[in-house]
Amino acid sequence: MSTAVIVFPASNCDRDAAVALEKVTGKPPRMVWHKDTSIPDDVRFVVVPGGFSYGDYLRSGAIAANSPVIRDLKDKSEAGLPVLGICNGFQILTEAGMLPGALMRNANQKFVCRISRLRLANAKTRFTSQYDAKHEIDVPVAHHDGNYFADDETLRRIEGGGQVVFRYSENPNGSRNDIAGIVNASGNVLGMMPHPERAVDTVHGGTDGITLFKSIVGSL
Amino acid sequence: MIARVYVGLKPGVLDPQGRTIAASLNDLGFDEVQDVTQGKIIELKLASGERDTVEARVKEMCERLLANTVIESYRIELDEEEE
Amino acid sequence: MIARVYVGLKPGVLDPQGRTIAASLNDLGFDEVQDVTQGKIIELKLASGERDTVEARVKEMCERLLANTVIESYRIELDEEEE
Amino acid sequence: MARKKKSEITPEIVAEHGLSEDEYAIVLDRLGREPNLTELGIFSVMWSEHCSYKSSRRHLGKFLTTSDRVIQGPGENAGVIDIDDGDAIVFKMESHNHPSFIEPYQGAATGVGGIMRDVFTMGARPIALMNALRFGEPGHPKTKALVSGVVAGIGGYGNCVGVPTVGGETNFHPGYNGNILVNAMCVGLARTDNVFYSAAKGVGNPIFYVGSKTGRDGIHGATMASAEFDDDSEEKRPTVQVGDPFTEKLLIEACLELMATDAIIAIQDMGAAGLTSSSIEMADKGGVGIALNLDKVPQRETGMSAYEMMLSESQERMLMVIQPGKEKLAFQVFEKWELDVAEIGTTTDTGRLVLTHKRKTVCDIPIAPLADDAPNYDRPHEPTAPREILKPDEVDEPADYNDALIQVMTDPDMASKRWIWEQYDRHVMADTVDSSQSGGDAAIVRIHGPDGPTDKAVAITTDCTPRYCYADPVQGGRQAVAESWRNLTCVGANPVAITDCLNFGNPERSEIMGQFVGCIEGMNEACRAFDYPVVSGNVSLYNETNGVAIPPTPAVGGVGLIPDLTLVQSLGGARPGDTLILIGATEGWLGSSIFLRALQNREDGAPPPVDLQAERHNGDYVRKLIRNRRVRAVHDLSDGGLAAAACEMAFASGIGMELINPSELPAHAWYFGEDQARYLISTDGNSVNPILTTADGLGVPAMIVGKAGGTRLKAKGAFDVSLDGLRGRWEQWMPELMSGATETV
Ligand SMILES: Nc1ncnc2c1ncn2[C@@H]1O[C@H](COP(=O)(O)OP(=O)(O)O)[C@@H](O)[C@H]1O
Ligand SMILES: [Mg+2]
Repeated sequence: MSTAVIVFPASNCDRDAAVALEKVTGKPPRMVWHKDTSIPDDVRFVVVPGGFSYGDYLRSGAIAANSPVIRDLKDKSEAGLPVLGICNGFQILTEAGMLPGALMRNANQKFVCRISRLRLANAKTRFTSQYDAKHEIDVPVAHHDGNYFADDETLRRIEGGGQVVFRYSENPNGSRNDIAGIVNASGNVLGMMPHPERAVDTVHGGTDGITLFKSIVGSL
Repeated sequence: MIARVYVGLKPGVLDPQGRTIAASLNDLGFDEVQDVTQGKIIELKLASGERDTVEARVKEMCERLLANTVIESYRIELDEEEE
Repeated sequence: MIARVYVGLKPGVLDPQGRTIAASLNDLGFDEVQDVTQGKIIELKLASGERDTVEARVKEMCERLLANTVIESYRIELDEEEE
Repeated sequence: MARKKKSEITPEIVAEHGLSEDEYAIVLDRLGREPNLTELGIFSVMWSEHCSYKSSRRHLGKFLTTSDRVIQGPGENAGVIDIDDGDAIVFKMESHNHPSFIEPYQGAATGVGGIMRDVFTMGARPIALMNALRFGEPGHPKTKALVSGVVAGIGGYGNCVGVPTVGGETNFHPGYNGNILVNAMCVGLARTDNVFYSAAKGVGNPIFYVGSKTGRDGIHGATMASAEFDDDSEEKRPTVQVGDPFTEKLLIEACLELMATDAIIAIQDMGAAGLTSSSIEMADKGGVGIALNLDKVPQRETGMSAYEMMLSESQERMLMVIQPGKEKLAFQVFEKWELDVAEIGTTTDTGRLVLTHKRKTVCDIPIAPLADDAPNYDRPHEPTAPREILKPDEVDEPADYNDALIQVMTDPDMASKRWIWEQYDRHVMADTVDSSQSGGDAAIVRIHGPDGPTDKAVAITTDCTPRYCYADPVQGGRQAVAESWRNLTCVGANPVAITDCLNFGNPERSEIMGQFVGCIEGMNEACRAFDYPVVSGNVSLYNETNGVAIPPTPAVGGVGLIPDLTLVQSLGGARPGDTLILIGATEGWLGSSIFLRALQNREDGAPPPVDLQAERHNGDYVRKLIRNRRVRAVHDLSDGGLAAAACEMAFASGIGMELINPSELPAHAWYFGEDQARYLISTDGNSVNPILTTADGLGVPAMIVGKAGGTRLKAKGAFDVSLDGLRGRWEQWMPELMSGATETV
């Protein structure tokens, strides 16, 4: 069994994601180049990492969402392959239509990097099953376009379906309903703005992110 | 041939950028400013072709890349004259 | 009164954004795309006033805030009709 | 080459190129003929202050530049130090002052891009960025826009490339109203056996151009950085360079990928004066000639002349000499990363720079005079007159000490800079151990080797106190180096080496040159006292507007090594019941202090003297205490003295502090005096006696000055304020400034 991290031009959290995956699985993930047309068959879990794919030109994640590898990822995720999109990865997944809604410029127009406290809105997903539902977790955010938007109807649908997974205790970017992370309707694709891979080691000042990787890897 | 694509937020989508600009202009003493919205213009220089085909192609570009139709709407203008 | 301000990079200024969009459109098979530039359109809703005065005020807004005149140029269009 | 009419190069043209009559006479002499315009342009940028260091060269030569850890000192793109196990740290600081004043976002962004290229050119992956910023007074009409543009630009570039911006410093002073300072530092990680240099070697080797295409960006940028501003210069803006962090990221990955092979003989980034200075520096260092075919240069615009191509400062470009036979490999790697790449020339044995354009030779000049015979001036320098020493009793005590504390902690230089550093990605790369967010003295970044994270880390800080440098350049120079050394000490690091960015006014004025020479003298004394060499740096002169110079600002970027991550120290570990111990002697030095400025609007008085022996002694002792795990929190005393250090420790630890004044000094001198070589440490009861006794034996002054606990900041005979209340004021100052809600403090 393998895991994989997708690498776009100007991905910059690809190594961080790989380190976190190796920590949890004991095996370095496959690094899949954006021009590859398919994800290797033995891959059981894929991380679309943070960064500024294509410089975030046009819209964050828009150009990456059109790459060959994302087309393949979309097909495989529809067949059940678990996918985690972090930060720019979340933006890419919404742009690719793999998750509902869109990520707009932060309400105050500024990049924000801080430790954000998150509430678990759904601790029963494959990505959160090992968290204590009552606990809040500390995970860093670092983004310019993390302001989650979905129209009223979509919002009602994802709230009603338990698709909201993380909420900010203190909203850093203007996201509707304080949404920090969501899953798709089948629960195998998670997108989140905070960076769990930056909270997996005591030197990071906290390890609340590791449980997410443990949960999903444990479910494979 | 030049195609100009105007991309703006759909009505109902909050435009924090526009709001910030409006507030800044008011701060600077431009009290007459009541509301601001900001959009993008993407100007494409294209190999010439039949107007209808070109328009259809540009529409496809918008749907696939240039606009995020979850939050944005777009409008296309064609200009046969090379600038 | 509506004022539309078109802001774009001055000729000769590097436009990495436009270049990247063009390359991406080509990658998607839109080979007819030769060049792309991206600009902004800022639409201002203003208290009505004399056309000339309004224009002068909008010009001032551009110089002070809306355009970065070191690298950008702008063009103003006035539209008396409220939309 | 076609002989040009004698009239082509008029005295006006020579003057426009910033060359003096004497300098032009040397050009004529070395060429034995008149230059054409392209050649003149090349001489002019090479002999500009920015590229030739003509006013500063002889003084920089005095610096200590070696130690057993120095692999490469000044003279290359960046300095290199050995941090054991085959790892090397590569670092440098650079200014982008003038461009940032004209276009704050792009100016600052391209400054960050430029300094990163200096570092990865040497074969290092950039792992951390720092920024040292100086703005005009907060209420000046331009300040807010400059602050927001510069900060957004720094973040916009560094965040996108994915290198964490982990720390910095920010001052506000009317002396920078017309001339802000934007100094950026980059730290990179390489392997000692795979460091790359710029000397072009061999004859007939291919020269590759890689990166973005060349446009008409920033032509004359190098001469702009070497000329004073006047009110008109905002009108005569040359084309501003625009940064493309996306391309930079690709360039880093591509260069590092090719560097892992043996394809590169020499490499040099195209910084100021682009193709000109990169090709000439490579040729000069390698003792070879260079022939370039400019038709092959990737161009963004049509109709570019040879002059424009040679002087363009388009960003994100590199020049390299490739091992013959490896051309294909080089093309493959750069094309994989979708970068523009072209073979544009070869090395030659002529010792000349020969350029062809449209089948004509457009330049044929000897390289040696361009580099070696560049002017090297011994400009007259007048030492700064010493100031009177202000005794504590010559300074009025404040009527209300609570108010005094608030004034000091909300002074523009003291207030929290969260508004700035929250716009910087401080965690990307997942190796940041400590950064601005702790308010700590130095940032800490773990070394992440080829086999994963290690237990080693580097500590990084930037420091300079311009008001001391202005009052007394020698003491100010010492203090800048000493503070950086202290800050590294405070986090448990062994200070290793520094880089610097020397920002001064017009060197043709003897009092400015006196500041320059004085600061260097002081810095160098400190470097020698601490065995703390200078391995790289940058000089930025002519920082003045309408004849008013900035305060002398020799920014120091210090790097230290933390051999074991478990011994990392911070200022945030104080616990209720801890004893506070002050290390170092206190005379109550209020001259040139924050207290004097914040409360009495005065900037007079001699600054605190820096006793280098005491610094070394006290610092070595503090580091030993950290290594022996004797302390819970450590912070050095600098701006604002003991009171400020205690507040900052309290904010970081989340508990109150209660200070006492065991001295004979009046409260204002004891609590706010800025005597140097001092540290505040917080420790548990059991360690107090051993710490004091050992200090006594070593002759290190140490005394109990209070205890930690509670929710208030109290000082006997002075203030008593709530921790949260003061923290709120301290945190709010900058957001309020930037929202325009309040005026200056
Ligand atoms: N421009 C900046 N960028 C990032 N961090 C900054 C900046 N300015 C100040 N800081 C941070 O604020 C804290 C206090 O800075 P400073 O007062 O200069 O520290 P010190 O006096 O200990 O050298 C430090 O942690 C520093 O890194
Ligand atoms: Mg300090």
